[in-house]
Amino acid sequence: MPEFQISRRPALSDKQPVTGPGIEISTPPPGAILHALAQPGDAGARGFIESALMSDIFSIRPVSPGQWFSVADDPLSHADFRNLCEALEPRVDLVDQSHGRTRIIVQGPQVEAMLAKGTAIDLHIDQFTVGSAASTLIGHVSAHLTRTGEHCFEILVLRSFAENMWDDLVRMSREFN
Amino acid sequence: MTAFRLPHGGLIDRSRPLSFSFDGKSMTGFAGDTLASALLANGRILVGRSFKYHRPRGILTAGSAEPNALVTVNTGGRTEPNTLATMQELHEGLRAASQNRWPSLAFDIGALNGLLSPFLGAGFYYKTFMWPAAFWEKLYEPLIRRAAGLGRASHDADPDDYEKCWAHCDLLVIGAGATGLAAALTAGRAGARVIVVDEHPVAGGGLLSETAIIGTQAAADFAASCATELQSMPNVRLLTRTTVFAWYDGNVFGAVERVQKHVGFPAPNLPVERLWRIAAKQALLATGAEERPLVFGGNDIPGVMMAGAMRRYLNCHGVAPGHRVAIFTTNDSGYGLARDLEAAGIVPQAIIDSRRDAIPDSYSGSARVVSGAVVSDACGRKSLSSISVLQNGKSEELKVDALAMSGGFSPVIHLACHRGGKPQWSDEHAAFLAPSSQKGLALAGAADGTAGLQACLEAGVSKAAALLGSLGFTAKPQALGPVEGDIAAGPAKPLWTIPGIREKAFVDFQNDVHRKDITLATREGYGHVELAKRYTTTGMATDQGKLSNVNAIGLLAEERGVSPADVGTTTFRPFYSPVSFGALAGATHGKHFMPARMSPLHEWAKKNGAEFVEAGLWYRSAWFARDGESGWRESVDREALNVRKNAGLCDVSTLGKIEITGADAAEFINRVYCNAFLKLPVGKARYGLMLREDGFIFDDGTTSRLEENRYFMTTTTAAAIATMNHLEFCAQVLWPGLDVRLASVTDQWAQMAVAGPKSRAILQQIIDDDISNDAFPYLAARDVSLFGGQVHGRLFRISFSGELAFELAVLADFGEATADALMQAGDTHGIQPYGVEALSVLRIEKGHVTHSEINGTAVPADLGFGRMASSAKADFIGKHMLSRDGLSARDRLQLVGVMPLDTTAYFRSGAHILAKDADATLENDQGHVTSSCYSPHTGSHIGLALVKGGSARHGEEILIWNALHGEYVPGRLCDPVFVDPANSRLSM
Amino acid sequence: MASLVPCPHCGLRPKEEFTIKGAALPRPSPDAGADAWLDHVYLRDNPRGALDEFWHHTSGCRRWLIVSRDTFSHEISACRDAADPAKERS
Amino acid sequence: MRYSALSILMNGLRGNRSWKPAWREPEPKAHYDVIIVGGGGHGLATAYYLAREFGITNVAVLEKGYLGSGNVGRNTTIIRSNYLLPGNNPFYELSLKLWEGLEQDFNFNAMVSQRGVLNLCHSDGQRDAFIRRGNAMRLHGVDAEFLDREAIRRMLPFLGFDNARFPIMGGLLQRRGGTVRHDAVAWGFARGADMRGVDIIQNCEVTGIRQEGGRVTGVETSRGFIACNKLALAAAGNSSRVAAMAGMKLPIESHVLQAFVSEGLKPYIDCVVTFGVGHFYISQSDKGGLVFGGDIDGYNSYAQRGNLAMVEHVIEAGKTMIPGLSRVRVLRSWGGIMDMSMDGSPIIDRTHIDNLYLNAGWCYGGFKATPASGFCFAHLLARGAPQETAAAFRLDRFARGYLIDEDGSGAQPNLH
Ligand SMILES: Cc1cc2nc3c(=O)[nH]c(=O)nc-3n(C[C@H](O)[C@H](O)[C@H](O)COP(=O)(O)OP(=O)(O)OC[C@H]3O[C@@H](n4cnc5c(N)ncnc54)[C@H](O)[C@@H]3O)c2cc1C
Ligand SMILES: NC(=O)c1ccc[n+]([C@@H]2O[C@H](COP(=O)([O-])OP(=O)(O)OC[C@H]3O[C@@H](n4cnc5c(N)ncnc54)[C@H](O)[C@@H]3O)[C@@H](O)[C@H]2O)c1
Ligand SMILES: Cc1cc2nc3c(=O)[nH]c(=O)nc-3n(C[C@H](O)[C@H](O)[C@H](O)COP(=O)(O)O)c2cc1C
Ligand SMILES: [Zn+2]
Repeated sequence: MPEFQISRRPALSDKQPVTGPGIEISTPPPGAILHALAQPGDAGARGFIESALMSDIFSIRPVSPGQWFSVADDPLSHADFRNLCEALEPRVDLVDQSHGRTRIIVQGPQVEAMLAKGTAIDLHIDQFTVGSAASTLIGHVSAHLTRTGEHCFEILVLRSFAENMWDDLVRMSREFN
Repeated sequence: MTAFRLPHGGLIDRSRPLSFSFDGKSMTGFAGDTLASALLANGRILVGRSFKYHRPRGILTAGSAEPNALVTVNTGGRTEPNTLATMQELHEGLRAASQNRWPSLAFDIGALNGLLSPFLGAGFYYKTFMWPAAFWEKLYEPLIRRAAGLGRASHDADPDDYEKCWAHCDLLVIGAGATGLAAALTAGRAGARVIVVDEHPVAGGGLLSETAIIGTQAAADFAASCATELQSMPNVRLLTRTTVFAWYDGNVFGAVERVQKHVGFPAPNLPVERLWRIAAKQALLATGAEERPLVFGGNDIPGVMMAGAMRRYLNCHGVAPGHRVAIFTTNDSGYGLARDLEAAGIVPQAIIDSRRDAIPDSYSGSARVVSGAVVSDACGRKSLSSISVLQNGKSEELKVDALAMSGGFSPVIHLACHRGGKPQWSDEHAAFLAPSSQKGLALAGAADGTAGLQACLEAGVSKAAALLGSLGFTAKPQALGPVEGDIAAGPAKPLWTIPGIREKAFVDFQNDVHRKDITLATREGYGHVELAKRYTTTGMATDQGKLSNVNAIGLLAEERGVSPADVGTTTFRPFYSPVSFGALAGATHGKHFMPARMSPLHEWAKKNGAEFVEAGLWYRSAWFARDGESGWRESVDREALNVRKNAGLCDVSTLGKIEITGADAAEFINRVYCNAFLKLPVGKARYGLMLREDGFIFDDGTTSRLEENRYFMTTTTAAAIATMNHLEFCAQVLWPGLDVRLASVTDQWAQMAVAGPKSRAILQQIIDDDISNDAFPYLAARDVSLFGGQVHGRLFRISFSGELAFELAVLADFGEATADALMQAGDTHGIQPYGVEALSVLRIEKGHVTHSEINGTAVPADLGFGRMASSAKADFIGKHMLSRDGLSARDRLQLVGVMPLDTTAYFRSGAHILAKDADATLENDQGHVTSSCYSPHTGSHIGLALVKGGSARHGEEILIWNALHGEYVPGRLCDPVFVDPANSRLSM
Repeated sequence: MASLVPCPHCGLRPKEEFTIKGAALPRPSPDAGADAWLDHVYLRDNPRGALDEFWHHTSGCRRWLIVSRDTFSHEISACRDAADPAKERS
Repeated sequence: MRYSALSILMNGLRGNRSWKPAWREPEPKAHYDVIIVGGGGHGLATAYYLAREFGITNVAVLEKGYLGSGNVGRNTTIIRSNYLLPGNNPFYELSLKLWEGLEQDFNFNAMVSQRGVLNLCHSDGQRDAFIRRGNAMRLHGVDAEFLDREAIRRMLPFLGFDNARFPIMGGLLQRRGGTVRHDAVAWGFARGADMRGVDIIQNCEVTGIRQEGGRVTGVETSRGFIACNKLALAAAGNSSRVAAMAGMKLPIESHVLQAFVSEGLKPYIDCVVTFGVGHFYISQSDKGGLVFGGDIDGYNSYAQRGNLAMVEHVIEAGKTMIPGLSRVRVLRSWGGIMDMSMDGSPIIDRTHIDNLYLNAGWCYGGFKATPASGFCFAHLLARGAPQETAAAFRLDRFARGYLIDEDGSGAQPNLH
């Protein structure tokens, strides 16, 4: 068998982080994003998922009734993924989205004002508290938004839209940097 | 008239002179001026020409209702026609030009129209220009079009940026006058989230022209300290230079902020305008009241001005309107102006008051008051020289160079009427008031018919407190004031018709609608307020009748002998004042009109020389040009030939991919496809056809069973999004009892078609599993491991090209490395990348359909899938409408192949099919070519076509008819499969 | 309505996030007969006033909702997950 | 009184005092041969042609609001006959032919302006569809041209050719297409019908349809009961509501479509242009305003007002198609209620009730159809049989499976 160079090319791998006094935009190294699907009415599913996935590794974000994203900073091997699937099936099915979604971190004192240029969600800290997550439109692109800190948000965007989203975010931040 | 700058006073900054030009003439003003106040200060009275009669016009107002002082500012892509001089802030280097005049503002040929005015009355154009018929488009219409319109817009692209954003608040206060400031302070102090908006650069509204004292402060200082306090509160946002232009459902308000319209050189990191979408729990309209003009002869001559505007220029800009000033009023507002003029040393020549004995106690000035009198005519050409005052039947001539008028006040209720509510006429207020009790919105102050500063401040406080109460806040209303020295203008009897008029008396200034037009409209049967509007065009100009509508209604009421209540208003519509395309488009235009989707193999394609083509939101590789190739056709021919000879690699990542799990997944899939799926074994793929409920084909694709309860569905690129929505509909709405879970995984996988006789040999070099024909037969579908376990993938033995072929999906980030590896592994086998053009050639050669054929009007049988629509299944989406007569009629369009008789002949998609020797008529139309290409394997152009009863007509000679391009190609209908009809190449 | 839609799962969201399908009609049973199917697929009450409509929260939770809305005032009186009543029926 | 340059001159010299009302304001009679519900373009045209072509003059047009208060007075005024399907194409061509002689015919200048309608295309698929459509037109003798990118650039150099998300690939041009002054159409037909004896009755809302023995005997209205021999419905966006009074359920949903006008400008664009991605079409009115529109808002509505999201979408498309529009200001937006049918095509037909006739389902394309719709509906009312070019517009085509679906969207009206 010939020698092949096998390397990952995540979306946005050629983007330089944006830094500035008002806003910082960056993309973390690829980790794991698992889409957990239960029956919509399964009230205990979230607890079940939390107990099966290590909570210090995965953080669980609601997507829709019966659906969550479990996000981890480190990649997951296919074998490990299969093991998790087996632990959860049939009550919860896992679908790997680690390559299908791209993580973007936006933070800084002006981050709320900046995101208000994209989403109609009221991001006031009293309304959208730390840990809140929602799927929404940012500009014309769907994305999943999580508040990870007072001035810090994580955006999960479909990989194919990542570059478009990045460019939009950079434009939205220009005023503040 | 000779307006001039007063030696002191006003809110302008005399230490910051600004130079600007008007019609090429340089002038200076000060920071704090508007273009209008600066023009006045320079004695520039004539600023524009009217629409129809080209009458000389001056500055009438000091705000957004201005109908006359429209100018063009800037040049090139920044050209802005129809800019209101009254709203444009002065800045260094501002260049403004007058409009609708030729050759110059002072000498305008168009003014000749005035002489013809007896023949140019309302609607005259509907009655003539009809003969000879051909002259309309050749002569009359071009003349009319050239004469019509105001400013000239640029065709150049705008170099500046725009943006949009959302905002949320408990209380939105619209208008930062006395009322709005009081309301905002009350709400802000109570801790509510407040947004206060005002269209002017400085908060204060009427306070800025006011000389009363509030508490211990002059009115303008009071406004400034309110604004300072508001700005200091973190829960309050004060937006000046921002106009709320509409009220939409869900209590969403549209507003536009002119971020950088007041600067000569916009900063590049800021937009010039910003669109706000404000979601407000409650909104308070504190939008004030618009002063009404009076309809006397010559009321449009430069020098005639609204009384409130005159007061604004005087007190706010330190500009006196003239030396000999008269005031014509129906209410007390004229007296406030008189007092302030006197304080500036200009004693009015007269105050002409339509009321008898109505001098307010608060007025102690020395002007002569002519009671129970009217101004019947104003005289002058390019500026005012005198007025005729009519009192007790006697007319008196007064020499004046400026005349202020006030016909009462119309509350600014526009926004409150944007959602269908109808304004109510109030005799008591002599005005239309907003419709009552609308959810989410209240009015206060002058907008609600309240007169007097003290009352407005109180109304602002109490309305805000009440609204906050409804939101669960406890507001402690704090009194603001007391107010001293206010001459409150309460309601007074309106004066619609003025006796003794000789000259034209204008109702709608900008559209040149005068009193007689209203009479004519009524006479001709257009007396309904909406018909009168449309027939005369009153209220249809850029100011949307802010000044004129109520006068027109009053006149119609008198004309028809009814009350204004019976006449009613026309409909208030967005936009409160006009909004630019730029602001409403934000950053979404041009290249950014729609988002762009990139395949994980985009960079791979790029480095292999791809030309890209837009496919929905995606960019797909169309072909891969090589050095020396003469054009795209040569590249495409090479790619297609190479697939059938060796192997090709095509990026198909854009296909929709859906993972379907759950205990009832099989049952679900069986119901959404028209063909059978229950018995699909694990490890197998199957072609599936989805219908709409009306029986027509919706989409096609393949679905593979990877595990007992895990399926992988692919859809076409075009219908991917619609299909996912549709499946979710089926799962959630139609059959919520089924345990089925859907996840879109389109972006998770980089997917490659590897097609051609060498494809297996190439793939086997990177795939760890055995993919020999026995181990991995046609339609096999399985998880695979690549590169010795380094990469996870899914392999499908399916073929769109008709060759031995596979589709390989790998985790997206590994897509490029995998494609590189395949090119490397395939090098000795002659692998080449191919694009969607070659893909299309290959599929047309095989008679495979796409959305060119699945065009929303085809049922399965039309495309040769008649037997797929399973009659064995009791139910599937689309089953129940399929049996209608028309869907099985014999002359339905059916899929066939089409070839030219002369193999060198060219034809294209969209050409129609006619029977040989038939006349070219619609009745003889037999169908059309849906897809076509040059087929390098048959050495001819070939096509797919939808032809009446086509499946029974193979072999028939026809004409491929394309009159649009003058291409008439004799051809023959044939089987739609041009290459390997036995499908022997699939299972090598 | 229809500037902001109260998604039961996501809260108030703008219309842009939704896809609209039309009147929320129950699907007839497979054996309902031609008239019932014609009625279902093609005929509409199309009232001026209260109407239940299917809306999909496409750029949100991706649930199909039944939005109860007045077609003249555009006021939304209720918004619920479409699976709930569908489950009750089945 | 006949309108002409001379009449304007004579009246002008006499102080414009002797102009007569353009139509009478009659009290409703107790009985009419034909009652037409709806004083929009189609209702008024039907009355006009009933009188003019078929000599039936004992006719009333009942209008709930003021004349032309419906869609005829709020559309983007585009006329064209660039239709694809054989059920539509000859009908719309008949309509265009009628427009071409209309003003002299009814002695009212409706400003029929054949300035050309250009539809842009931006993809291979769209181009092929236009070629198909253009050829269908040519088969019926209708003028159609396909312009390539460079020809369009010569014609309208200011379109967004450069830096475009979806490049302009070409366009289908119908030179005979154009615009007509919306209000004038209503007024011209009304005056023409009135002159021939038709009663045009405004502020008269039909609230019920009285039937006896399977026949309509007349209508209840806000001004009392009015009897008739034949009842003709031409209520556009309100078709479902009126039909429901006769127990009918239609294959129609009512949707709101917005339209817009900019501030008045000197000549900016000479023809009608439609964008092929997103939704945008534009022309300039003779008054100087740029008149433009887009897609329906997407939900059922009887309110004549729209949504900000659609406003933004339309204007984003507009600025993309013509970048120079950026600093042009939009003056006003409004909405109209469209009777969106299930296949996007109209209905002109008899109904299950013998003397009840239906004209509906015009979606957002019925303005251009006004003369032919009136003509064909009058033909059906007078002769009892469909006019040949309108024969496909049958109500039972949905049940029989003979749909006239130009764009293949299927039974979802908000996609047409
Ligand atoms: C914004 C917009 C843009 C459009 N653009 C175009 C275009 O560019 N080109 C084109 O060809 N078409 C266009 N259309 C479509 C076109 O305007 C309509 O299809 C056409 O006008 C409908 O026919 P009508 O004129 O008879 O309707 P309408 O003018 O709506 O007439 C129907 C009348 O019936 C009355 N009515 C309803 N119910 C009753 C009742 N119970 N009793 C009495 N009277 C009643 C209504 O008040 C109304 O006046 C557009 C429509 C809109 C709204
Ligand atoms: N009879 C009357 O109604 C009457 C007559 C004359 C004067 N006044 C006096 O006017 C003052 C009234 O104070 P007020 O606060 O009610 O009104 P105001 O006129 O002082 O303030 C209203 C403000 O709202 C702004 N505005 C209006 N529409 C807007 C929009 N759509 N978007 C953004 N801004 C908008 C205006 O530009 C203005 O600045 C009092 O002093 C009162 O005595 C009242
Ligand atoms: C072709 C056309 C051109 C129009 N031009 C103008 C215009 O120049 N000024 C204006 O105020 N309104 C204009 N309108 C809009 C009308 O004022 C009005 O909004 C529309 O007819 C709908 O009626 P409504 O708003 O009364 O409901 C125009 C409408 C149409 C259909
Ligand atoms: Zn939701």
